[in-house]
Amino acid sequence: MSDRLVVGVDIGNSTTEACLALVGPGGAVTHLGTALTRTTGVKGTPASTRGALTAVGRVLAAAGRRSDELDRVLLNEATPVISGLAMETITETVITESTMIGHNPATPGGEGLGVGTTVSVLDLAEHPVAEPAVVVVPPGWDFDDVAAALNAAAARGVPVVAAVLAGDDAVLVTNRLARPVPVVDEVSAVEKVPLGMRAAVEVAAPGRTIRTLSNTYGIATVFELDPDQTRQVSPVARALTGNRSAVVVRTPAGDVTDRRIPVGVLELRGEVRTTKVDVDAGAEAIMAALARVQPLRDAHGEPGTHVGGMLAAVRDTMADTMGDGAGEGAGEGAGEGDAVDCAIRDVLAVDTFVPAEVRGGLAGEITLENAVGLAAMVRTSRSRMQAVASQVAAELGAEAVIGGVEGEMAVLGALTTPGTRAPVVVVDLGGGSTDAASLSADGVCTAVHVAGAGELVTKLVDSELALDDREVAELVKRWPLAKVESFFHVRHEDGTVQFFDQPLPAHVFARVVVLGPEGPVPIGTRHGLDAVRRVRREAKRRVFVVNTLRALRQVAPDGDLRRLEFVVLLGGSALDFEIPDLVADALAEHGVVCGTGNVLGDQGPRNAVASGLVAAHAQDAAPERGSG
Amino acid sequence: MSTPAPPTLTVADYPLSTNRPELLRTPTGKPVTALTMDAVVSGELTAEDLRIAPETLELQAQLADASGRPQLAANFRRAAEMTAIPDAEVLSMYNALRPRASTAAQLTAMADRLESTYSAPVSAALVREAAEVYGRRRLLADDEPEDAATAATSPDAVTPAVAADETTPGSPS
Amino acid sequence: MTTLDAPAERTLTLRETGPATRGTRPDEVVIAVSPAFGDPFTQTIVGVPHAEVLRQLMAGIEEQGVGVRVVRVWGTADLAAVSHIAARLSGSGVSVGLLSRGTAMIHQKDLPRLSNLELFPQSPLLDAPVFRAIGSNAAQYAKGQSPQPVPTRNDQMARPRWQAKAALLHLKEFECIRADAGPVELEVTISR
Amino acid sequence: MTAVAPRPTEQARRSLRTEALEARPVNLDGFVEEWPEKGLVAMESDFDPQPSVRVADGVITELDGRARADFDFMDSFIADHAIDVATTEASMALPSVQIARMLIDPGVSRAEVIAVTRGLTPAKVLDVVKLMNVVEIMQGMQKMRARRTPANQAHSTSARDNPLQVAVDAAEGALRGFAELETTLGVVRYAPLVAIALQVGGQVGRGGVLTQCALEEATELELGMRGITAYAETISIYGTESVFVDGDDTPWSKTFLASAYASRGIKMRFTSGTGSEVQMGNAEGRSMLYLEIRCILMAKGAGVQGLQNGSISCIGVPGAVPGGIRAVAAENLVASMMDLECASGNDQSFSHSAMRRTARMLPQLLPGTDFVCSGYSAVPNSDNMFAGSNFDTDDYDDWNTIQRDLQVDGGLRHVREPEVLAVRAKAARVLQALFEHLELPRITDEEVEAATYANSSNDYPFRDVLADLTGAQQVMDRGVTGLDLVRGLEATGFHDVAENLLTVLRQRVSGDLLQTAAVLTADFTPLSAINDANDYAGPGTGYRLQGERWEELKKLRHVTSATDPETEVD
Repeated sequence: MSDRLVVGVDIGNSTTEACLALVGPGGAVTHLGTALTRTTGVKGTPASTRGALTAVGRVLAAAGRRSDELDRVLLNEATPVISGLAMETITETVITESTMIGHNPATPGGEGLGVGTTVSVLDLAEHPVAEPAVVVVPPGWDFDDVAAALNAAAARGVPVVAAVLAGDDAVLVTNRLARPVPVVDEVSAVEKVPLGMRAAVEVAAPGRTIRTLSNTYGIATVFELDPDQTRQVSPVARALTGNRSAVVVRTPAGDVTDRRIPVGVLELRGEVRTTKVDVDAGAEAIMAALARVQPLRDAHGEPGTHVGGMLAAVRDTMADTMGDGAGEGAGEGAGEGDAVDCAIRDVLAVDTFVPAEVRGGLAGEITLENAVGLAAMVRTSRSRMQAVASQVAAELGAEAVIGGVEGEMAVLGALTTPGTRAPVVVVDLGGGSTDAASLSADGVCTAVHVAGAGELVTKLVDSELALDDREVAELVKRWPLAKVESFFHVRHEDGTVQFFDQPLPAHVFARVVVLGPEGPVPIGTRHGLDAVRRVRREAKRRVFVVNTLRALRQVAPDGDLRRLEFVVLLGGSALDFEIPDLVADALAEHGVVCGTGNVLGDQGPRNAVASGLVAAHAQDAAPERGSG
Repeated sequence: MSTPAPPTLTVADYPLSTNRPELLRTPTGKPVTALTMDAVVSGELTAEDLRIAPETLELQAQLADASGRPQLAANFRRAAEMTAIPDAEVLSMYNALRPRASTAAQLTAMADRLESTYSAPVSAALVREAAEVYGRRRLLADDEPEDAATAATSPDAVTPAVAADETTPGSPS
Repeated sequence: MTTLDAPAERTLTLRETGPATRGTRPDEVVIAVSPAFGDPFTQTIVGVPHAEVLRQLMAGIEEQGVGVRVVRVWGTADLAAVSHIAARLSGSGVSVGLLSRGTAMIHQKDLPRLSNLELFPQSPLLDAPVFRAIGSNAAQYAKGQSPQPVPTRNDQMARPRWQAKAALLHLKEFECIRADAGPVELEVTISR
Repeated sequence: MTAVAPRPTEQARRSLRTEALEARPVNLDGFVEEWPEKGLVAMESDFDPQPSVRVADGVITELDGRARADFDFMDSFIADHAIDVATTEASMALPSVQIARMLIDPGVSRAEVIAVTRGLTPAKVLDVVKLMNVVEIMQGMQKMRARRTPANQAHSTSARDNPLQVAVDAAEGALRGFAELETTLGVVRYAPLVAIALQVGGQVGRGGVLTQCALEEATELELGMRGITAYAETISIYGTESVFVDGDDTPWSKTFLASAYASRGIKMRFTSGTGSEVQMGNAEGRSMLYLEIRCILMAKGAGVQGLQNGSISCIGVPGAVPGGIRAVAAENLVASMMDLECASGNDQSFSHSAMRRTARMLPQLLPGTDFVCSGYSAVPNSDNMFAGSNFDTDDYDDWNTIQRDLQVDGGLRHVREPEVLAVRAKAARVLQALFEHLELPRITDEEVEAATYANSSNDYPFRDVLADLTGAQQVMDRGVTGLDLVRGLEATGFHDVAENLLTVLRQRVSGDLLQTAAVLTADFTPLSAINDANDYAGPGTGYRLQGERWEELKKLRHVTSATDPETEVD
């Protein structure tokens, strides 16, 4: 009996991998090569057959083999997984009666504090001499004319104490004043500034922040407020903290509020109980509620909300995917006659923030509003792998068998990593979901899938940095940052400097860039390198660290992480330059050995399931032949 | 390739694909009739089979001559020589012929290579002629632009040296 | 009242004060104008007065708290060359080059001459606010900041309207070149 | 010192008529006075050289008043490659007026004219066409056009580089009659997907349509070599040495490139046009047409089969000077006189005035050229990534009506909406299946539906640009070829489209499309200046719009039925 040529095929959520090997009569395995391609359609559905065939074709071609030499194709029991993402903004800042301007223009003019009555520059000539004036200038005024008008008024004896401008002219105007005063500019909705009201304008020196208007008692002093009134202005002071310039106008009912937006209820149905949680309660509350109902059977969101829409869409997509084959799958046995099982089996909520324009703001002020990001996952028990297997067999003319559960196969494959042994847990850090599988010392395998992975990280990076560009967000996620300090050198995010012989492209000059595979790509953000890095790492931590811990708790004996010994990280995101370190750091606290897998000693975190299928087949084969 | 020289063609033989298909072969030696859908699907055909053979370019050169187009015929004969040159080298040779991209010695070496490695005497003559003219017109790599302040020499010039208020002149259309 | 929409008619006076020298202040931007700027030409291709062009460029730089010097390049009317000469004279290495018809460019001394930081090739679409923004961005580059590039506009119908006039203005500007004269420092006075 | 004082503005009272005239679109166009010393003049300049030629020992030693030692590289190339040394002295001895008359005399055959023009110098050619008014130029074009049957070329692009839009508009364009389709990109990295879309969409609309993607030379050549595109034309040449060098090329580098294309079996033409040199500021004091004639002779000398000219992207320059559009018509004629295929412009936004836009193209439409437009926008001009054409999709019905009014063939036809919708839907479905087969980013059913009924790129759902760009890169990395497209089309059940594409690819092996002015007919017969030579010999001869084709062109969107005047002809 000669060696038999077998190929293991793992149809995953995003990639399909193949592992070609010769299995000897005694179960000895000789690996001939591996291949990788993109999964076609949803995994486990007939559409995914083509990707499987492509992967097999590639690995055969690379090894110089023909398909008619194949003895057997080993497929994993791939169950369709569909995931979705949604985000809800849950807070909103509202300014009423144009009480304040706190947008932080890049170049305010003058320095100090000016308190007076607001007056339009158009009416300045008639302004009473005794009354300190805060001059309000509408758009379209030339800086020379503004300065002339202010100087004329001052010459007439009007104490001009400050100005508020529509255009970007503060420095220009201040430079032309006989006696400079604080000037705040770029107030795009300057026409909304109430006239004839008492107002204070404060500008700090470059590199400093305002001291009076960011202090509740400072505002109280300026406007001679009583204690009740003082209590009311405290949100104004808080909103202005950290600014270099600000304007506060005293109006009868002026206020700044930070209110919560009701965005509906999330209903979590567990095995034994059902609970409802307000989405605007935040991620912590949602995850706590989820923990109470575990294991989750399904989840619903309120119709008309992003979360509700997303959950429904995920469910519908799965129903469509499985429904496609309703006719053709009638004779397949598994799941026949059942309603298609399309329940939401996990959700991950993450607190995030979204830069948003302040309602009632006069200068397009932006604040970071709180938001909740939600990832959800549907997994169906109904597999259509038999259809895939039949098609594969027909195309290749070799027997195709569905061999074993993904999780078990992943573990078997992971165990080909040098330095590992059972009991072991593998964590597959993917694009849509994070999966864990454990093999205990006595050979029992358990597997879990939790929602949220690489795609959620990209979404968090995109929205928190207000990039509005998934391509750039994806680059930020995948590659380290640098600051282009001159045409001939960059400073990497770790502080090291790299020099270049050829000048860098002009469009990256002075910018924070991602050092992608095709050279530096500028990030369209006003944030500095450190801020971008913090957002990126936090997004990865909140998704992958949280999810790894969540998944491990479900597979660990009694949920105790300390009883795990080896954790092997697999999947595309395990190739990331920092995610494995973030996860390993978090696990180190629990005394767990954690590292990125190296399947077959040379595949890195790839190809575990496909290699596992081959290994399982060889194990099965050996005793059979021995006894028979 | 020692097939007997085909008869000299006349304009009546055009188009060869319908009138003289028996004369047409792929660079891999397959007759043009072998380029069927079945052959494509079975994987028998490669991209190499869909290239033009130097012999075919010579046939087309004969047709160009017969229709009174000697320059077109000369182009086809240079092309026949160039079928043997790999894609990347064709492009690098083209780049070497750009103004001030090569020294006289480099152009001479390129002509020698065309002649000796690729048996391409007609193309080599074109390169030698270029070297001679470039030398006279100060367009070799060692030459400075005559007016350093105004001449643009870079291929990736972002601004045409001059009035580019609209699109770059001669931009594709 | 005077607004940006209807710029006041101002008089521009450019007085040569000697050969242009390399600046030492790291916080300056050098604006270089082409040979025909101000004389014989007085306005851009679409009639923005040169006084206003220069005033807005300088204002954009001043608003950022950055210094400005103005020079005239006599030896060429090629925008990239004009801009690059100015960049090498600039203490910060950043310059704005300006042709009489309005075409403008932000340049930096370490860049190859034919490259640039920002290019504004469509002179018919450049108005006072754009010149202000160009000055502002140049000053921000000089400070080592990363301004958002000034949005470039596009108009398919600019070709039939302006292509020939641009060519004509270009030819006229070339007539004003003094090949043997070096760049000179200018004292700028803009008055009403 | 310079002082600029404000100019006084006067506010004289204007008549209401002047106001009405001022409001006409034509007054948004720009017009300038001539300046011959600087080359800002169309074709009548005292600063152009006088014709002359001298031959010694089989070599041209003097050309247009310049001795061989003083030749610039254009002179050298033209003297050594373009002009027939054996006949030049005889040809040059003929009076220009005699040659001009030969051009319009139906008794003189095209071949007889070519026998003379092959020996002419640039200045002599200019001297000849200067004698011709625009009607005579059209008469000349009618006879000198290389291919007997006129044709047209389209631009199919997308403001969002949406491959689906490019595919369906290519399909509709091919159905409406365009023989060649050209695309280009906003984001260059999209090129592989868009080029595939153009090729596949074109073959759905009408088998045998030829496609190209305008890019920088290396990528354009690579797509051609892989069989994803079928021809190339964005190979620019210029009429003065200094501008040629500014463009980083020489006649020799371009000649080498021309042979490189032919060596891969790919059809190719050069591009040039009046106005480019003066626009670049280096006309060396020559008229626009004189410099363009040098380009045309250079192209002929290079042995390239054809030329795209008619000012092209510099049309605003000749369009602004007196007689400029006559010069543009003349440059097309000269290309044809030199026995080159002529793709005759009309491909860039030219005027705000609909009347001027139409008048500008009549000298090409009426006599017919090899491609009346070298880029009629088969997408709305807002989607035209070549910066807008002289005609776009909004003008389809006008164009068809003008063809019917004047009984001329401008290469297009009216197509009933059900047929248009059918090919659009099919092109969309084919591209959807092919993308899926090639593991490229998904095209949804919703997109297919939108594409079927869309007008502009705004009518399509947004695509995932990131995924598309990754897919585009994969096409290059995996080395996808035209053959892979054929396989994919066959595997996904679109056998007819697969056959069409394979037939186009097979043409490359025969080289038939390399001959002058070659196109492929709907039954895949190569039609070129060899087997469809222009045989015009006066009234009743040459290409005539008659028979089946004329019946086809009589159809319009709304024609009242004579049998039942209450209905319209279908």
